[in-house]
Amino acid sequence: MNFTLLSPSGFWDPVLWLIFLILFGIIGYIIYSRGNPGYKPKTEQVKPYLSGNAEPSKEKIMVRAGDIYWGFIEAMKEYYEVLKRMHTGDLRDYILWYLGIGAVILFILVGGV
Amino acid sequence: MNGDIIAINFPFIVVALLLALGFYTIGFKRNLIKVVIGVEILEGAVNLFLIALGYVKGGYAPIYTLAPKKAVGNMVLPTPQALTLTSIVIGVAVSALMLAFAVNIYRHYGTLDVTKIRRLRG
Amino acid sequence: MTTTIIKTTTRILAPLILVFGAYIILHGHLTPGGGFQGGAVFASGLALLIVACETDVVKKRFEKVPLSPLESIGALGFLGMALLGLMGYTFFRNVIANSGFIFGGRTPIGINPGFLNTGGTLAYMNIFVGMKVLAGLTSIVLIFFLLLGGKKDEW
Amino acid sequence: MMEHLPALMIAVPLFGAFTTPLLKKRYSLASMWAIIITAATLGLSLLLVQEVLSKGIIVYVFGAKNPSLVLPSGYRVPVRIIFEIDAIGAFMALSATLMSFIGALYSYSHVRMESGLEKYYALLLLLEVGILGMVLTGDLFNLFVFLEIAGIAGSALVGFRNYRGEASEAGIKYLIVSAVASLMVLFSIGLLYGQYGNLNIAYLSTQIHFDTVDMIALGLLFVSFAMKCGSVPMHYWVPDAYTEVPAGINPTLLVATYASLYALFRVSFSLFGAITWNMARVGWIMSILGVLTMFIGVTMALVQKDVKRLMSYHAISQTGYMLLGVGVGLTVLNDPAKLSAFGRTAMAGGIFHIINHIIYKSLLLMTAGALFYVTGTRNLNEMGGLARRMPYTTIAFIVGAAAISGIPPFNGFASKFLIYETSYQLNPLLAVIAMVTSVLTLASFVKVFASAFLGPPLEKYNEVREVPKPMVAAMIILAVLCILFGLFPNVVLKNLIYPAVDALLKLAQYQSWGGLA
Repeated sequence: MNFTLLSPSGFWDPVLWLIFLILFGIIGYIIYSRGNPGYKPKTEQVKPYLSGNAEPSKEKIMVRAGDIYWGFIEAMKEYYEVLKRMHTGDLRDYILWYLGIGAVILFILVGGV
Repeated sequence: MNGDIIAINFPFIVVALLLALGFYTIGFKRNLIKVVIGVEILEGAVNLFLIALGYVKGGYAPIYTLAPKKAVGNMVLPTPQALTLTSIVIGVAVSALMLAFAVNIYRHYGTLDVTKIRRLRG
Repeated sequence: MTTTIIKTTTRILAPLILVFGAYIILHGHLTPGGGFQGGAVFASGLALLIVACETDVVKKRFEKVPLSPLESIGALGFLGMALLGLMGYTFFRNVIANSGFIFGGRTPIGINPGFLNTGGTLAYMNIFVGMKVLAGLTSIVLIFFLLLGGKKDEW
Repeated sequence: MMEHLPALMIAVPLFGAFTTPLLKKRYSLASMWAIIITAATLGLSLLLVQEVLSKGIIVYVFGAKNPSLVLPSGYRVPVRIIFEIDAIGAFMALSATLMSFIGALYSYSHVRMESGLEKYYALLLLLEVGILGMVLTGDLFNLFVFLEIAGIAGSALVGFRNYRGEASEAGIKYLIVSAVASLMVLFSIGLLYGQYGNLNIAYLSTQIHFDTVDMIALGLLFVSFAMKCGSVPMHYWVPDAYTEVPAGINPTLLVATYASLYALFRVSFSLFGAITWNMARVGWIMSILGVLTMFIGVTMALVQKDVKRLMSYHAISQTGYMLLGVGVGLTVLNDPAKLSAFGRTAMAGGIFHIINHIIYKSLLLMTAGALFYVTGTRNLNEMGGLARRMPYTTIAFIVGAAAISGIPPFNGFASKFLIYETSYQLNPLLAVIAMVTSVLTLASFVKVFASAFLGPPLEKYNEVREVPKPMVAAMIILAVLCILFGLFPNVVLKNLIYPAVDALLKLAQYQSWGGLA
């Protein structure tokens, strides 16, 4: 059985990929095994050190989903303003968009742009 | 002659008017029940269109019992009528389901205003 | 809504409508109409009865009526009639026609008033579809009635 | 019995759909029954695929004396209900039955606590019937009927949780959208019937020619099916419907969406094949819609806080890849050199992406359903640290997220790889947008992973355990399929996808059935 997927300018071979996976896995393990073995779970060592302050509750310090990619969304603000105006959630707009796009497609097909 | 063309195309003119009316009702009315009525008008338009297509001048209904002699070889193919019936049957199910949803929406939102029924957006 | 006018009209009209519905279902293979139309007429008769009665009476009467199983049985019967065609022919093949079974009579050639004992599987399918439609539409009407009819009329 | 396979494909799930309501009050029995029926249909569809691949197009005529008797004596045109199954129809049927089975298996535990379960399973099976009918039929009007069946069953399922107002809202939105779209489909069917007096797709495609009425019919069919498959800017119903539907229905609803996509392909390649052969415009419309769809879908997904809504926007964005892939093929349809150079591969990418996307998106939506099952919320802001509590769900999520982002060796990679390379050859801009979309997809799934699974374990989820076994089993099956399809894409492409592509491309083969040609 030939598993190689040939495309116009490249290929994908699972066997080759598996060989590389194993190779890099071994390399990774070698690097890992040469690390410092001083880690001891369930001791003071693993607790966060906040200069002697009490640790705030987990719910407070958690990174929330809304905070991730804050910068990206801030940078694309104008684009998202437009999108937000498109997504009104109004049932009638769904049908009106359908009519509009239908008109455009019909114009292209019949009018022959 | 000109009158004839209008007479022949009259059902299709009505279909076009009904389609426009249906889309207007769906697109610009605020009450959810009116939107449902708009869908029903659209359905009526499409059914009328199919029925008008099935009309053949001088043709006979394809019912064999009590058909006159001259109907032989002159019966219309009942496909458009069958399509219309099927579409009506489907329309009943659709309208029943739409109204059921409307009732349930009214219970939870306390309104049938389409501009207020949009908790799902963005 | 339960005024005297509606009650009296219903008393006279409802039996007629029900009989007419049954007639349309049974003669589906001969005259215009059939399972769906007849079932709808039958269900409209039942709807008239529902509307003319008090909510409690309707609730009590329809408690024991197996509408949902009836619907399933109608659909299953339709499917079963269609599956009969698999005996040597194809799905939906009319195997009962001209076989001498009930509704399997031979259609006479020429102009005739139509005979009930013809049609083959069509007649059975009409009956099953009629059963399904009348059960389905009645339960729709019933549910809307019980859902909305509990309150007083607003006008 | 083999010649009756197409009829059985419809009859078995219908039988299941009508028997389940009889099992009232015995919910686990109804669930088991639905699982058995869907499994049986899956087996039948496997047989069907094998038959189609080995023997070519299957024609099944309802009510005839024998299954392949298309023209009764005295007729010149086919008038009966005819099922015509070629490789792409069989391929879609296989995806539909597979996903219904997975959905039924998953639902066994997921909706256990809800009431009215016998109706739930009946509707699930009806939805399956609708999809199967759409993809197997060779008749335009049947297409409309099954489209409506799928639409009604689907929207009833979207509104299944009737104690939530949002579910009813999503339900009526989906229902009105699909009712309007299918009415317009019926209208254009009427136009075609008025023109040619027939409804058979293969027969119509031999007759069709270029005139205004045909073009109006093509436009209406195109835009209606484009709306039903959720292409931007007519995609608004998709996130609503996918979010509110119980997670066990999501796989089947996805396939229902792609059945519309299939209908779109069928209309452009088979019904209007003779015209689109000379008309690259249709292909360009499809490609541009595809690019818009993938970009706007993914950027909207990035800002969502509701986990299922986020994934629904990804479903929209992934639909864009399919439209792009097949649209590229459609654009170069009249140019044999380009078609063999990259058009056919592009279409293979697009169609391969359908099944890949169905698999991994179902997997992801199911993990979202599992999160909802244990936490009772879909808001990502309130989740966190669930990875240690739900190891299997986490693994399934990682597999799905990697697959949707196109990371090898998962299945999304193979099809995206084909689409990038081929769309690059048509127009580099298309490929660039597709790649940016892929990057943004990965970014938004990193967001979900980080906020739901990683982070410190929260106190309020201390009691959370792994979801029940049937749900885990359904997710694991899909995850394994993800990896298998990704490791050996060549096998799937050769045995399933390229025959489907050729079925779309070889119009003459589709037209020549039953001795008419």
